[in-house]
Amino acid sequence: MSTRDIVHIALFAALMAVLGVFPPLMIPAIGVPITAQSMGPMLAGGILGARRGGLSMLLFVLLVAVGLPLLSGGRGGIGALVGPWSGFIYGWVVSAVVIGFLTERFWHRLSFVTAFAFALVGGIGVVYGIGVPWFAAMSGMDLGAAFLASAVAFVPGDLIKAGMAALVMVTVRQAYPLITRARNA
Amino acid sequence: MITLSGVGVSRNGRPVLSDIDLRLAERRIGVIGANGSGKSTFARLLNGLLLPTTGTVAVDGLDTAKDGKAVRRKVGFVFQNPDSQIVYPSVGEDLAFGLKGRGLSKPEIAGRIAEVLERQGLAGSENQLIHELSGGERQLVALAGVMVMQPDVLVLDEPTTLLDLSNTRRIATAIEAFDGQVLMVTHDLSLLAGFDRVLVFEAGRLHCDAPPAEAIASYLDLCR
Amino acid sequence: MITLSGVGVSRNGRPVLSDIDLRLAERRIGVIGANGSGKSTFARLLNGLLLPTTGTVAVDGLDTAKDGKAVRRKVGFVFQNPDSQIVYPSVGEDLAFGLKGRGLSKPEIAGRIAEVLERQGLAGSENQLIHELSGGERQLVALAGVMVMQPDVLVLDEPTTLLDLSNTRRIATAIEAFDGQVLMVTHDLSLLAGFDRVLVFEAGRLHCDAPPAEAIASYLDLCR
Amino acid sequence: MIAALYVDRDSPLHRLRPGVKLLALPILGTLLFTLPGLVPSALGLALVLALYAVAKIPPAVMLRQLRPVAFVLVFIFLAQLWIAGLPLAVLAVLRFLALILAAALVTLTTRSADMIAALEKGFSLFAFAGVDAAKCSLAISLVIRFVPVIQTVLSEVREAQAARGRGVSLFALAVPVVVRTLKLADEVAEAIDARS
Ligand SMILES: Nc1ncnc2c1ncn2[C@@H]1O[C@H](COP(=O)(O)OP(=O)(O)OP(=O)(O)O)[C@@H](O)[C@H]1O
Ligand SMILES: Nc1ncnc2c1ncn2[C@@H]1O[C@H](COP(=O)(O)OP(=O)(O)OP(=O)(O)O)[C@@H](O)[C@H]1O
Ligand SMILES: O=C(O)CCCC[C@@H]1SC[C@@H]2NC(=O)N[C@@H]21
Ligand SMILES: [Mg+2]
Ligand SMILES: [Mg+2]
Repeated sequence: MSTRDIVHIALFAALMAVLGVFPPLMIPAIGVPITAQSMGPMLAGGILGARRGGLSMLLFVLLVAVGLPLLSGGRGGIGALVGPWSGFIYGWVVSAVVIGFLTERFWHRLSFVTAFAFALVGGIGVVYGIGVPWFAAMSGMDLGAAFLASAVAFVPGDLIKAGMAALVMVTVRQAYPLITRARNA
Repeated sequence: MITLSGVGVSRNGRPVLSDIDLRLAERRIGVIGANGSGKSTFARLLNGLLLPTTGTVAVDGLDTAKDGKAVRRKVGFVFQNPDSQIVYPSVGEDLAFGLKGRGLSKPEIAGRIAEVLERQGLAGSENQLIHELSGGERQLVALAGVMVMQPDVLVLDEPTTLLDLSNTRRIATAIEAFDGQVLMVTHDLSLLAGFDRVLVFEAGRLHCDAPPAEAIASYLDLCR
Repeated sequence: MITLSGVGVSRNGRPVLSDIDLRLAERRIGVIGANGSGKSTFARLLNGLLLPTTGTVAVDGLDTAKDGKAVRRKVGFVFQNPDSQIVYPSVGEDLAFGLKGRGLSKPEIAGRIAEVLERQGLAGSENQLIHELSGGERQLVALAGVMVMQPDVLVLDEPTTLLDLSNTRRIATAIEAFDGQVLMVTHDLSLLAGFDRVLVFEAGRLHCDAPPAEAIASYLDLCR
Repeated sequence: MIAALYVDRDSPLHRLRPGVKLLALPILGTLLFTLPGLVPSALGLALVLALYAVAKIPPAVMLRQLRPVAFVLVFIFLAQLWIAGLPLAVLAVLRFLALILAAALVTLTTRSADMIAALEKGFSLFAFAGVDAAKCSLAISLVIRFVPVIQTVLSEVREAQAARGRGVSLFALAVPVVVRTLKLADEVAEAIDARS
């Protein structure tokens, strides 16, 4: 891995921390915030690609684990990583990999529509696919009910975030492309 | 005409600008001073990007604290780093960004853009990708993005630091050709030749307010 | 002594530097030229950050393409924007960054850092957080981070563009006090007073290579 | 900039090596979630509460750790009560209380810097798998360095957008912030190579 890769990975982990500063909207009934941070993995995957994108989210999770209050609302520490909804956070890592993989794969045909689709698959499909079963397993609750609860609470916001991330992905692809350059290098 | 009365600005409880009373009516006004003396803070006051902690700032009688939106239409702002200002990957799209909020028709927008690019020696570069431009050309695009909004006043915060001599001259020429009032913050004293008035800031206060030669002398004195 | 023989650099298939043959032995060498003329490309060649597409670059006989690591030990590099050079969040950690790779003991590292900070008027600022420093101080830290490695040659790419007059002088003084060879890219022609030799680049070629007065005259000529 | 969650006290728990605490945690978690019946979980929670006392963490700080999950715990309790009855509902809540409090205790009693040092040691154990510990620790420092840099860029860009006379849109903010910081990152990468 080149120095440049390391720096990019650190940059997007830091970007996650900055996204955490935007005030989260706590949903009192279930105790998970609607947060700008769920856009981070979409951007990381869509701009850096699978490997660097995934590692940047992993680095972010590690920094939360060592006790830096980088989750929205100034939360952090291991306690924040073993809660009933913490599966979402691990979902971020995997979703950056998935979005990155898809973006690299279809780099030359990337358009708003495909980018949006990738952001949905990774940012909603994968994230919920990990976060919700985690919740069901830890709480002993019914999987379907857990899905329904999080869908109602988060999907509207996540649709908007995916749209925004897709716009940024295709614009940055033109304005400062990283994925092809990395390949040619 | 821009007026500042009893203006002070505090940031994090620390005063960064104090006791500024000014009437700015000259066509070309320069702003100089040491790093951290308050130049950028002063410039940001002029179009309501920053509101004074005490006192009032008014542009043609409009208070920046009350009529922010109207003031920003009158006062265009150009930053040091063009990359903070540019949103879209191509020149044409980027210049259209500000105009779209103004309810102009498509041909009107295209016409205005073509005209501004022409004037800046960038004619026909609408489809050019900005990341392929040199630093100097990017700065010209950033300036064009502000010019295209046809402001009455142009405020520039160190717009030439990344540029070589001839690009600096291009910017200087573009600014010279601008009809309205210009306020420019700069460390490049040679840009102030031909200016009507120069303000020297020092530790958050107006240290000197005079024609260029005198003001520059007083600044050089400070640096000793 | 730095030698370039038959050096050319292409980027994306386009030549950005061609036919450079030089022997650089003077203590103070300036590099000037238009935006995009190839100055930064040239500077990056000197410590192997960039390898020539054709020809060879050698520092004291070491080929940058073969002995990159040894060359980088000899040649320190200071960038325009201190934020792109400072790696660690605090002054002390950042200055220790390069030294750690050198197998020095902790007290040796601390000693060297204290000494360099002292010399640059930043004594005792080891625990200072970088983001709380002013731009001028940050540039001094960036320079200190290179000086602490005790290079034989110092290459600087427009190190004073963000600075006011007195900070520019602080940097200039720090550079003057440096024992070894200095190569500085700059748009600020006044920094070249007292230099031994100035290279003027134009469109990827060496346009002029002369003492400051003559070189500057030729550059000003180009800009007309 | 980044305030730590660490609570500075002089206690055996604070002095314990971070690696030990980090290893104890998954063991406790596994025991909690595998041992059947109320008694082990109740004992587990009692043990964790005792450790808070040993670590001299004030009860108010301890309760603050539970605030983000308080509602969801009530929710889980009610749901379990409905589905599985009182004993299982109590069990689920006990397990969570014990696990989350224990995990928070590790964070409360360990400096981030020590944790990072332990982490870096951990990385070097994986050298055989191609993990470069030096690069990992460089990445960690860079994150901490970049946070204020991105914040500065963000506020500059926000101003520039406001000055261009359009309402602030997230898109107009995000693109220049990403492009500017990517450029900066590329320069940082070059500088690191030049300095090392
Ligand atoms: N967002 C902010 N929060 C707190 N303090 C600030 C902020 N912006 C500027 N300052 C402080 O206000 C003072 C004046 O800053 P300003 O940017 O106006 O200086 P300047 O004259 O433009 O300097 P330079 O030549 O370096 O651009 C400085 O001491 C600076 O640290
Ligand atoms: N990474 C790159 N990829 C492709 N082309 C590049 C790259 N870096 C520089 N160039 C091109 O090489 C040429 C020389 O660039 P260089 O940065 O050396 O100019 P410069 O003299 O330092 O200009 P400035 O005064 O603006 O810093 C330019 O035309 C530039 O577009
Ligand atoms: O901060 C945390 O503790 C984790 C929050 C997880 C939030 C999830 S991510 C997907 C979904 N969309 C949101 O806006 N919030 C949730
Ligand atoms: Mg300023
Ligand atoms: Mg350059």
